[in-house]
Amino acid sequence: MDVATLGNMLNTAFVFSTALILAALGGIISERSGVVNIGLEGLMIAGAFAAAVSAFHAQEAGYGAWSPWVGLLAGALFGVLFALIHAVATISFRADQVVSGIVINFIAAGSTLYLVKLLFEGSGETSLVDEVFHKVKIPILSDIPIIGEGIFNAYPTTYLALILVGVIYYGLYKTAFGLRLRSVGEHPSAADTVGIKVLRMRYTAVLLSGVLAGLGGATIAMTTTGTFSHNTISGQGFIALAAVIFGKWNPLGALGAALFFGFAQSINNVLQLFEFAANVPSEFIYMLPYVLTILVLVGAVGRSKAPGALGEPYFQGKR
Amino acid sequence: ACGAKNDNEGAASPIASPTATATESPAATGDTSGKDMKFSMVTDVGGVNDKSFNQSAWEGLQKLEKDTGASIKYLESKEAANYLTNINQFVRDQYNLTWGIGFLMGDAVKDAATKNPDAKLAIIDNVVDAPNVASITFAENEGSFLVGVVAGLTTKTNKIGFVGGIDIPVIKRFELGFEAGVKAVNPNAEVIKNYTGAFDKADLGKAAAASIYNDGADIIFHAAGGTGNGVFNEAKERLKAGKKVWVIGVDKDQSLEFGDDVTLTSMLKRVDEAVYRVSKDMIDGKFPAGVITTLGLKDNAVGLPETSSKNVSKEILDKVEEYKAKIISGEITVPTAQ
Amino acid sequence: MEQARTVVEMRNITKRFPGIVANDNANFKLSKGEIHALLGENGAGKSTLMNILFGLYQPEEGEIFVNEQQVVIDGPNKAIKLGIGMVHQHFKLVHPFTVTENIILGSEPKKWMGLAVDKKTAYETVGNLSKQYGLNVDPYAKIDEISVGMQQRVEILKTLYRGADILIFDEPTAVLTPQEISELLIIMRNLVNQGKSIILITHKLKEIMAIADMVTIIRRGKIIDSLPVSGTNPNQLAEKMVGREVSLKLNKKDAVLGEPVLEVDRLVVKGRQGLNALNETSFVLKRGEILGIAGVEGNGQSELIEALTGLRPVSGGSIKVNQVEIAGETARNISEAGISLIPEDRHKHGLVLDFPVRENMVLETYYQPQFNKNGFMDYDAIDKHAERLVKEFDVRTPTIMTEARALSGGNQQKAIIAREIDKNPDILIAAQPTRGLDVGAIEFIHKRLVEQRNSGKAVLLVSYELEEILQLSDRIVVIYEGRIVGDVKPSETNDQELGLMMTDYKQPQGGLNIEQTD
Amino acid sequence: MNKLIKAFTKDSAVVPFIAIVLGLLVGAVIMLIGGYDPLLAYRSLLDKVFGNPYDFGETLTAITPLVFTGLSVAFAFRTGLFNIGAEGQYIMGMTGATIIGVSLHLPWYIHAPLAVIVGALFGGCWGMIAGYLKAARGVNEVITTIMLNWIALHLANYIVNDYLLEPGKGRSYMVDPSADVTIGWLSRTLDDARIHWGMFFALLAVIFFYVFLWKTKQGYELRVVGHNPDAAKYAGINVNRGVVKAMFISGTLAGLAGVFQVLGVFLNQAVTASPTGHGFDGIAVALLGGNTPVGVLLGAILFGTLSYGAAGMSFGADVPPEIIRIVIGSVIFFVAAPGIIRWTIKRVFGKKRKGEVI
Ligand SMILES: Nc1ncnc2c1ncn2[C@@H]1O[C@H](COP(=O)(O)OP(=O)(O)OP(=O)(O)O)[C@@H](O)[C@H]1O
Ligand SMILES: Nc1ncnc2c1ncn2[C@@H]1O[C@H](COP(=O)(O)OP(=O)(O)OP(=O)(O)O)[C@@H](O)[C@H]1O
Ligand SMILES: [Mg+2]
Ligand SMILES: [Mg+2]
Repeated sequence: MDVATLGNMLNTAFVFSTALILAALGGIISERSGVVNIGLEGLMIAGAFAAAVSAFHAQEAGYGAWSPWVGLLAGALFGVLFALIHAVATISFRADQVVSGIVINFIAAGSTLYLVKLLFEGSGETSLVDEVFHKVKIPILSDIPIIGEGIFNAYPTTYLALILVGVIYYGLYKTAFGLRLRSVGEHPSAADTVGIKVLRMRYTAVLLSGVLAGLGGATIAMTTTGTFSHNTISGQGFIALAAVIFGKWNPLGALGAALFFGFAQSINNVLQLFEFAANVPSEFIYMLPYVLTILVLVGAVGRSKAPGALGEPYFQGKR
Repeated sequence: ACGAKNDNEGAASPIASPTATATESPAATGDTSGKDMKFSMVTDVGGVNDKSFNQSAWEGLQKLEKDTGASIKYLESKEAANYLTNINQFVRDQYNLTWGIGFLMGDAVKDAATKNPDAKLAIIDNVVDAPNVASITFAENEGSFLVGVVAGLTTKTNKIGFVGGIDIPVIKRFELGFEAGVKAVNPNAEVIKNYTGAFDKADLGKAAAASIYNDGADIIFHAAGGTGNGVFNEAKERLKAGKKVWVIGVDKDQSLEFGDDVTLTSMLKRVDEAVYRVSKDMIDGKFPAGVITTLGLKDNAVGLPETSSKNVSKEILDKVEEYKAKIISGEITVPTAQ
Repeated sequence: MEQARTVVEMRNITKRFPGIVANDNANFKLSKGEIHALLGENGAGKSTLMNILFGLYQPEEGEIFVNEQQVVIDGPNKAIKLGIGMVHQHFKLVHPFTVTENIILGSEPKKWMGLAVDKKTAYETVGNLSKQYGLNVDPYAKIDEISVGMQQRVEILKTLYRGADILIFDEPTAVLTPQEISELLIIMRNLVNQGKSIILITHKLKEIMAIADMVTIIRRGKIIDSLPVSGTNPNQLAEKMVGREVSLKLNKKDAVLGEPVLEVDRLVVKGRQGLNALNETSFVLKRGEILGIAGVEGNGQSELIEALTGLRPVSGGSIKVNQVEIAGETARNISEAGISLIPEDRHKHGLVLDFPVRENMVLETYYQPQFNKNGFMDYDAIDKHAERLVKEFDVRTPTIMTEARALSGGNQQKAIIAREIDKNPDILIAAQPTRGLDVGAIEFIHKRLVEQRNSGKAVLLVSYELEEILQLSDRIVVIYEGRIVGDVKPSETNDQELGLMMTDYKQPQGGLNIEQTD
Repeated sequence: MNKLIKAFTKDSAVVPFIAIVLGLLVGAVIMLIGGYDPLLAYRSLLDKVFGNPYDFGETLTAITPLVFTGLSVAFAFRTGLFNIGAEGQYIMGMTGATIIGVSLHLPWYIHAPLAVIVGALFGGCWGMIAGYLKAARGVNEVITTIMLNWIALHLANYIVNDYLLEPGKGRSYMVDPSADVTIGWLSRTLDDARIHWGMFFALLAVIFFYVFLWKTKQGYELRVVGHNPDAAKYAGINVNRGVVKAMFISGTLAGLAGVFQVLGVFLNQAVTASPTGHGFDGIAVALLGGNTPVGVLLGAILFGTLSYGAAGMSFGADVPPEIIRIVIGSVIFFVAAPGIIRWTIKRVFGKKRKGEVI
């Protein structure tokens, strides 16, 4: 395998990973505050939908290259909207978090498609947006072999995702906000007794997860598909959830997990370029990313420890 | 995307597909010989706006509505179990003709036809052996041969890509015809193939295209439905980055949707025409019940759109015509799958 | 002594929970510089009253005055502002965090315009505070890595860091070793001398007598009495608290020893870090005997219990029950061989809290023929069994279908003890059987343990409470760093001496028989 | 997970009823916003389901796999596991049944049961992989089951493509009639709806679920493992074996869903690009049913009826069938958060009902 191929593989890996990274970051923030977020898939759907629709209108309104940014913003906002449902249900009304997450997935899938049909005259897909993101080369850095092509010739969203990994890592581990957020997820009544507003903290976290997962969905619409339809998001939210656990609820870990997954995906494209691949049934090549993920989990990671109070609703006086 | 686009640009299509109208609005124009007749179709899980054969078929019915005043309706299948129940819904509702759109409908159409001998059904892309069913298939290999000729003569790198959806006979016909066309005019060219395993995953199509272009190819022919959108997106992106690459579209004239700057040409598959024609035959009392119709170059049911002349040189198009004549005359036999 | 200023006054406090009045028109007064004990049975409403003072609960009725000002304490934040700090019954510590992170949580020192926690200052402040009050806590340690006693000091530091003048301790000694207890009492004295006032909830009358100035007694939510400690005695307090006479002294006849039933010989067991937690430990337990194992927590007691019950692999040595080797057997086989266990952590190991009482009563015997036919559970038999145990052991539960979760701590413990004793084991291992229970419940459980021994069975009592060990045991072995370092009769020793042995100050050569060196 | 279970089991039967009504109301409001006629839509829905024997029969057929996958997910929940892998186990169940159904020819009284058993075992073993990885290697079952879903999809395609394919059909050969489990006479009564023995097995599975978990020794063990693995260890129960066993049973239930789709509905297995969704719907059904066996049955009936009827809605009232997902989602939502219902009632009827304990 030559250097160029490796660089290209890395590049493809990043394309696949970006949305996973963003959504996984959302999952981490929410779960670090103690709220299970199995609704990532739904939040991504909401984000992709809003991005596709609003970028299309922005483009029609003449926003030009700003259109995908409008889409991104709308994706984040729509993610928040659905996250708010999750927050109200699980935090204020103490509904089971898993149930609520599944509900988010249902409602997001149903309502976005319904809206698409309303907005696009019965069509099951939004109109194609021409003004989507394009890869941006970073001068000098992009000349480094392998890594240059792999990392420094990427979509703006990829850079955004990488920056957010750093920001959230810093936020979680270096700031007072992060300390408080984590304490709320580990031991809410401990946080409560030192005057931290547990519920407000959790609301913040869940809404932030809506922003991030919404961005994740928007990324897919604004880089790969340019449209939104019933299968724009098909399982990425669950893979992101896996990345949260795989990455042990740590932003850097999730970055690694998401990249690993993206890399495994890109391997299967590269494999098809080789002669010997003709003899391997294609189904086995499609399976590869998933098999690899399990093998790595079995081999290297083992038990990962969830935040102490994950899944437990909190109310004052809870024992 | 297409649903809305049809309204704006559909009329410009060389297939002359009519302006899309709401599902059931009564037709205002055209002759009214089909006025009391009801036509229907059942889509597969791709849905009616799949930018592929489901949509094309629906456009055929819409034209029928416009021209004849027939009433039309469709049902989308959410899962395979719905194929039969959806078809039966129409059959029980006494529709004059019900279309099963797509290869996957075969068993359901057969079942409904056997149990309802009085009903009339038709199927696209599959063959159902029943006296009350019209089966329509296409010689995709013939049309693909022609776009293969275009690709073989256009490539500068002598590397050409093919992105397939799922590895099934229909798609195999595209692949084999295409490869034969390329080799016929350019024996040195290499065809890099990638089956993505899905018809509805633009992200997989994009990644597949990326790796093929990266490998040096300058043209990709896709036969992958929605997955192919990813191929176009990748090509556009390379174009913006200053690298000229081509895509050859499929089923419809995809230059209308994705633009001339990346679409070299398309391999038309006139599902709309087939649906329109067979339905019209029904109105005229000439329904080809129990007949298997294979539509190929000679029927103008596959081939290149007129817009091809924008990007394909006159000489090459002449070559295409040459090969077309040879295929129709039987001088060349294009390889096919099953 | 001149009349001290009143720093806290709670007037006519009433707090209801569904189906119960936890505090019923309660009045309570704390003066500056005093240690004021709050005494009452399990479920009497002590924690509730203090949680109200700390702002965790809002009372339905009543008024609170702090420093003679009427206040509304609507949350811990407010309480902290008023200078109130609380060390909770169940520690409120975030385990993956360090000591310092726990202490600064909620009022972190910041740098870079608030963008980052100033860790350096934080660790320094905590270190200094720890020194100032003689608490000796490592600011960098993770909570997971430090002992329960240390964790408690972290809780104390948390209140001091926030500048609390009024400290509430909810059952602080229930989980401490004797050494830790006496250290804590010193710390509390220290705090009072520095001008703090303390409310102390405890079930241990001895501690009240030793350190408190005032004692308030609460029963079923009502305040029964509030009086100076100097004018009372343990028996009177116990009686006021329970509402009947309680014998604080256990009546037990002399032991009638029989055959050895458990022989542990040079047992080696690996601990959590892979080091030897038990190092050639040997002892013998005979029928008709209660053998107490005394020791500071973490000297191999948990590993010993786990090895004896088949929950932890044995790396060397032998364990014989009735002359039959059981080392390395499965938990099920060992249970069949005649060992029963009252586990230390009743919620984690002893019960399935979501199951009804009846299903908890057969947790270890469900598979036996009397409860199980052809693979099907015989719920008629199980119900009868559970009804009988509930009655015999006075487990207070509405019905046997009630979830174990809904029972009070004491009744949960009684349910476990009923189940284990009813298995009629040759050897009953009781780990911390009375932790956190009130004197009435303790009295009951002690009686059952003695009955067991009187009927010719053996009891292995593992407890960090010396008083309990001294009272119950017929013989005591002292465990230190995984070895038996002492073997004494309760009548021939006292808690000071035991305490010293437990920390190995007085280890004679070979580690045996303390009397020879005396 | 305990809370999950409790959230449903204790609340009175009124809550689900109100939840359904509210869910339908939400759907109606959304239809109104979209300019559709909700009354017509719901009438068309009911008409589709109950309008004629054929559609009624087909509704039963649509409900059947949901009962199985719902039970599968609920069973795992009850034993402390979150099985997102019912989808993959369903696919493997199909595959096992197809292999036996297509490649053998035996007397029906051997062939059909054998195909059912092998399919069930395929599903069970697929579930067991996740159980084993959790027990032996501590790998979180949520991740493994997600991954195993995709692996199952491609593996099944491989098996069908390379070993069972009927040339040119994109699917396996038809199942040998001796393995067919359709019920001809009942089918004929219901106008040729695809009625099969699977629905009776689904009812048996409901009973099995109840009896096994609450009446047998092994069920007791699994529940202890599910609720408190530490206590299970103390009680001498082999926790790891319990996890594996629980995932096996859960997988078997999901596998049976696939088995009967093959042997009773499709009579072949198609090559597919994406999951069917029955496994994921199983999660919703389990949650709707509060993880109780009867609840799951009722949940599946509700879910199946609404989903099948959705086609009628789009046929009769031109309402996009996606609306039904919103309705189902809302119903689950209201079931899961009865607090919202109480809160709403309090807000709306607050003045009239003063003093009532909410
Ligand atoms: N959050 C709560 N919800 C319902 N009931 C409660 C709650 N907290 C306390 N109670 C009830 O209030 C009563 C008083 O409980 P409290 O915890 O104050 O007792 P306590 O005196 O501290 O007991 P212990 O000695 O066991 O700690 C008990 O009957 C208990 O059941
Ligand atoms: N979630 C709950 N809801 C209602 N009441 C509860 C709940 N948890 C505990 N209680 C009640 O609170 C009381 C005290 O509980 P707690 O756990 O403090 O017991 P305890 O007697 O103090 O035991 P321990 O000393 O082990 O803590 C019990 O009577 C119990 O019934
Ligand atoms: Mg208490
Ligand atoms: Mg207590």
